[in-house]
Amino acid sequence: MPRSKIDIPCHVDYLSILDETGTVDKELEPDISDDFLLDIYKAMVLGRRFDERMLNLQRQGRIGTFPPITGQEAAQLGTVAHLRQSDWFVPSFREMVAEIWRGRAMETFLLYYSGYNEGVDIAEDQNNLPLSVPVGSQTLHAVGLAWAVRYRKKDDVAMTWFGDGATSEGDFHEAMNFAGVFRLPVIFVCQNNQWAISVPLSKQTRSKTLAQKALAYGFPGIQVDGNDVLAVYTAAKEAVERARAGDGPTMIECVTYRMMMHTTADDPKRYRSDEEVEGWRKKDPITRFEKYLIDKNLLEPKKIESVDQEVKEQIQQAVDKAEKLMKELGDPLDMFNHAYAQLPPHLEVQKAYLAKELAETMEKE
Amino acid sequence: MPRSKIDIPCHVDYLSILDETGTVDKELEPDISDDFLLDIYKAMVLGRRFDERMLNLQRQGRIGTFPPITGQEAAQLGTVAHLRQSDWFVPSFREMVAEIWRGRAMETFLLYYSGYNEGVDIAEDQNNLPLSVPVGSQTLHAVGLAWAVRYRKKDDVAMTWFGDGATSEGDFHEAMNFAGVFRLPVIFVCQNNQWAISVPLSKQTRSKTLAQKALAYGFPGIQVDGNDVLAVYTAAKEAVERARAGDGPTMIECVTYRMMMHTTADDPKRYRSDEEVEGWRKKDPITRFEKYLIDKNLLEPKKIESVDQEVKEQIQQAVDKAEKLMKELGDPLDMFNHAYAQLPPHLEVQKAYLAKELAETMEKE
Amino acid sequence: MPKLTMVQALNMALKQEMEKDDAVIVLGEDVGLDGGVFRVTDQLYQQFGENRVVDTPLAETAIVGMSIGMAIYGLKPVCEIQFSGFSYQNFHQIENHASRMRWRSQGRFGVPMVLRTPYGGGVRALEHHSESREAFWSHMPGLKMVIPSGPRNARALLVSAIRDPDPVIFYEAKALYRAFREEVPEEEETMPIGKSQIAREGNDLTMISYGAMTRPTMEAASELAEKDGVEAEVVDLLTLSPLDDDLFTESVKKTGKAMIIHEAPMSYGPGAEILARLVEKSFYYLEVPVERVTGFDIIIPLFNRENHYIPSVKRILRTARKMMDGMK
Amino acid sequence: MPKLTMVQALNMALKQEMEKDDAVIVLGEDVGLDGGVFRVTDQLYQQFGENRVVDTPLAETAIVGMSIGMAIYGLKPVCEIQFSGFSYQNFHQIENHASRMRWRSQGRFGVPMVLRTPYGGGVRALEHHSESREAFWSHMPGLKMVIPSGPRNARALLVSAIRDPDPVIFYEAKALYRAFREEVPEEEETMPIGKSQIAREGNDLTMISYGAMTRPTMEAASELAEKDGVEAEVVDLLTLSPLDDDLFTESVKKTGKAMIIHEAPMSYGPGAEILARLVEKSFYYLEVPVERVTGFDIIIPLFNRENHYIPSVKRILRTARKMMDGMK
Ligand SMILES: Cc1ncc(C[n+]2csc(CCOP(=O)(O)OP(=O)(O)O)c2C)c(N)n1
Ligand SMILES: Cc1ncc(C[n+]2csc(CCOP(=O)(O)OP(=O)(O)O)c2C)c(N)n1
Ligand SMILES: [Mg+2]
Ligand SMILES: [Mg+2]
Repeated sequence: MPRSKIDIPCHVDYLSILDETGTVDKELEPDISDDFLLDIYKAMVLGRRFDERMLNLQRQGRIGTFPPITGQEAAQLGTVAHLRQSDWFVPSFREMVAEIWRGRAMETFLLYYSGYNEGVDIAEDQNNLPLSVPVGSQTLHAVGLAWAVRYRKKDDVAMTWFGDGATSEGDFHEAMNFAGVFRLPVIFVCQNNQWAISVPLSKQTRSKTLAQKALAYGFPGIQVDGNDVLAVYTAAKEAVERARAGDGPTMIECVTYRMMMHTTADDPKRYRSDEEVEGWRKKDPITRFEKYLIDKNLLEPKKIESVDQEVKEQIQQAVDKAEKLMKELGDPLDMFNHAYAQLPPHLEVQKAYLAKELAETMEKE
Repeated sequence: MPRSKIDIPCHVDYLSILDETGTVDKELEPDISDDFLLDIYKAMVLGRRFDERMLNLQRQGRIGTFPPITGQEAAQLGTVAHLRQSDWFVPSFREMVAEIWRGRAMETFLLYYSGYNEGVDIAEDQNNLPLSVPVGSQTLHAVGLAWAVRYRKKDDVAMTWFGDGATSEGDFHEAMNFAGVFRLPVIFVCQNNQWAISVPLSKQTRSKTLAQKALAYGFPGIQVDGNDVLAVYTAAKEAVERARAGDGPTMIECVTYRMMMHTTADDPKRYRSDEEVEGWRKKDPITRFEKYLIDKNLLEPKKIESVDQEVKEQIQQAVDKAEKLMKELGDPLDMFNHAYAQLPPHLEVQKAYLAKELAETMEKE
Repeated sequence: MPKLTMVQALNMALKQEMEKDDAVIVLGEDVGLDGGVFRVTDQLYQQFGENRVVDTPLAETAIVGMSIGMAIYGLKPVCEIQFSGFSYQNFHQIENHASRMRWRSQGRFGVPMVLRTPYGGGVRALEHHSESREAFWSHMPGLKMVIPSGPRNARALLVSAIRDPDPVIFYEAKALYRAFREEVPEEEETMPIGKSQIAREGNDLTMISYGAMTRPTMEAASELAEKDGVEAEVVDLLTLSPLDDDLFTESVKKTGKAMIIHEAPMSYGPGAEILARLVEKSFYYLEVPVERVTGFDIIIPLFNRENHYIPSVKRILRTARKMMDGMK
Repeated sequence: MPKLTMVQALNMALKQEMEKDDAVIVLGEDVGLDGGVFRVTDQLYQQFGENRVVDTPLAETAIVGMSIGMAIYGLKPVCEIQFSGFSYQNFHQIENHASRMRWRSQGRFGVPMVLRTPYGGGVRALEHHSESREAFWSHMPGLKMVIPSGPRNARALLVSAIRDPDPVIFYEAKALYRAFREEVPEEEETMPIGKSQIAREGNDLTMISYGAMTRPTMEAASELAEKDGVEAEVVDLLTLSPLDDDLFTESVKKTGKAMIIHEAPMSYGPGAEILARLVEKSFYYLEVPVERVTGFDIIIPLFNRENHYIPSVKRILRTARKMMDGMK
């Protein structure tokens, strides 16, 4: 067999169920209860409105820099929707609406992006990791959590999110490889939103898809229309089931788009055209899902309005709560909290130093 | 196109030309001049004998720890044979015979493995990087060199070697990705010798081949019988031609075997069976190449003997030279050489400190 | 002379060096069309094209590893790591290779690269965007570690760094990027790497600082002069490694008192080395213990509290006054 | 009590902790069947199986990143990085995550992991196998940095490290692995992290050291006593961070003279911090400048010359005598 083709498993599917016009592929339509469909819908709307409100607050200087999620609601909710309470949630930094779905209180975002450490507040019964800024690095934590889950003979899974840019990092590679070798219950969710700040996907990799990268690690990858919540949901369902059954990891590439700036500190006009953005606006994940729910008689114009109203009230409550909290919180001495399980002597000294400085300042004022 | 198969390029060839018995596949037989075939043969024998001699010296305590290459001569020579003087040679730490082919003097190995910094001695006209110990890390230097080559509009290539274990490192991933994105003239040569110290390939990755990892980066990978110097040569020829022509990188997986211990500090009996090793002994790259050359009437028993003799003499000369050099070299003060292009003041002080200490010791003795 | 911010001055240095020498290549994340997230590479892509100003994939190790290869070839790569908080991704390429390739190759291959990266707090940024870990690099043999304190010296030092035959880690204080303007000559200007400078003369107390902290230190010195009649001498280190210990020890021989100011955590921070040199070279001149005013040994808090973490003018003054009072 | 080498003592610590607590997991390159390249994990795979003793692929970042995940879950991973020279590959996972997950999560997730790694020279090894870069880790808030100096304290400290709720970097001096044996009790023994000890009492001079350098320091102290009639007090730090500065400053208050000995390069090395603490806490007791006997600020040479790089008994003595002579 001198020069022969090696038969390598190199199958990558593309999945789309709800097209851009909101028309569903009946054969592939997932079986989701009406209530759950509406829950997802509400969460999508909440994510969108909250993003808009945050942007507004940021522009008014009431909060600091944050990364908007608009356009990525389906990718986030279609995946996170499968997690049980005991599953492990391992986000990157742009999973705001997935975090809310997992129970993170909305006011904590406002605290966090106003520079309060208290903006991270995870209850003991929540298996949610705090957001992770170093691109790609958190994927390895998901691998370790999944390893521990299996070691403890549970059927929980770990799901981790990251961007297209993250696939270039060594950490991503090592996480994928370990997950493959140990056949761990991890789901790698790539939100391919086409851009890593100013770098387009074409400059990020020469690979045709990101999903196919999974093949290098001996496990399945699938590409889905990331603005189609039904497709995302279906692919994630398969992946989670496989993971729970002990059949190892999956990578899901959600093809979506970052509709806004990278963060509020970024100006995308420097590097991409308005036409490109407008083209993607037509593929909006919420509009088409709305159409689907209307067609299913689960939604009508009045209901849409009331969801919007409800969501806006929730947001207003969160903003009010955050502003109140900001007045109460922020004792500088708290910066020494949680440095270690127990504050070591030299930090007691440093804390006392700061306390003294603060006291003196108070005196003077 | 709801659930559709994505057409991804996922072609990986396996190439074998000279089988284990030394029988050649006439159709695929590469066109190599008789002289060059004999050059390669001599180099293979030299590599083998030098390895044996080094092991011997190490066992006698005359040199320190080193990594033997026995079994990997074909993988190294079949690839390096394509490099021109101006091409860039970027080895890992187990490319002894490839280094010799590139012009590294044999005595420098003995110096190096005896702990002399002078064991690295690269002439200005040699584009050979010194050996690199941190697994996988050197692949990125090849990428940078290849980038520079292209920037300077040369048609040189950079060739880099690494092991199966190295494919797990983040650096390998990042190097492959950059090479793909920038479409650089780099050849990635993986010597898959089945083991990374005590870790077998099956625990290194769940990927069926290592060659297929190239597909994740959008460029070709090929698997070859790494103990078949004709197959390695042929695959490398294609890769180098592609690179010179501006058609980008290639990954070549040479399936071979580490016949000896990882380094002389290692005891492989702890983790692998003698049978496995014996099984691979039958696939020896030199025996089958010898058979091929005999069949081609390029070699006869007497010639084999004379090559062996010639090689042994060269080795003896190198050993003699090294032992002589060791007596001359080793001034401790030389440790300050090449720390910077120009020694900064604090190092002048430290060097003077050592000089004084040495002088005092001399006085006392 | 144009009055430039530090961002503009750094940009000028890159632009002029690139015009002079086609071996100078800029690479990193978003350095191209975007001009860098802080705009230090603004318009370079437009002027020099994508072969000179290279937008890379998102991978710090590769950015540095590739720079090493380019530098070995003979180019002069100036790579940008977007935030120093992400320069640990490439730590091994610097420790294992950049800092020792010249040594390892016994002089055959130098690595004339510059790694530029913004460091430090004070710009209300997210986690990992406000750290000061210059001590890591300063402790690595084979490297040079440079930290300018204003537009003019930033420009001159960057030019010198680019021309330096050895790898230079170049820390740019984010807090200074747009904090003030200085006249920066259009004509070529360099400054020697490895030399500190006296930013303010005085005979009563030596204040040693660098980078972003030079400003509050200078302010504190002014206030001391005005309100306390104390003339502090301020030493701006500019290079942390190799450390110019002549200048500050000479100063302390004159004043007898020294304090060191930096943002980095105190323990095992740069101040420790400066203090050690003071003891080694001017022990018998020290009238009181050397004092360190630094960041605390904790992660710098999110921005709401960071001004209580970073040494302030007030904190510097408090220590300075304690030292001077101790003398009465 | 059995007399054990440091390798055996470390092995005992791992074995006993694994027997007591099934949350303890050993992972790394070649730690399984092979028992680790230095045999510290010998026979653990055979006793505990591949679910407790995990041979990983060759990827340090993943070893550490995965350990972080395991630790967040509540396991107690003890990962081995084969040589400290390759721990920079995972530097960012420690700096960006392990050291700050407790802080970032506001106490919700601790990272009770141990990173064991051999460091230092003296075993005729290849490049990258002989460095001492403990200062890097000591400068990172949120970590603990432990360096034992012999079999017995290595065993006790490793047990404490495993039980510690925070991440511990555990440096094992290769030069000590098989250098000598000590009686190590079969019964449980722990030692507090963050505490130094007096390895030898004396009133004339304080010698501060840790890890592999404790031995030549002790030898030098003996010779000083025998030949010079000088009684040196030797402080063995054991933990570099948090640094126990009470013990050595108390000693210096008694002796008035201090020297610090370490293998790491001098500049920005651990000695600088120790010296700084001495100045801050015992300045007025110092009779002569504190001295540092350390590695040079260059890459440690290949092994033929390394004994001229690493502080020797002779070099320590030379400095000690200079300090004592200065007093006459
Ligand atoms: C290791 C690291 N390098 C650089 C950055 C700066 N940075 C933050 S987000 C980002 C782009 C990320 O792109 P992608 O992974 O596609 O995620 P997206 O922002 O599109 O959600 C960069 C470069 C970082 N946070 N971490
Ligand atoms: C980054 C790094 N980690 C660990 C080591 C220690 N080490 C040296 S060689 C080796 C195994 C390498 O395996 P492979 O890549 O297959 O190459 P081979 O030794 O088989 O030639 C290991 C773990 C190292 N040199 N560098
Ligand atoms: Mg993206
Ligand atoms: Mg191998």
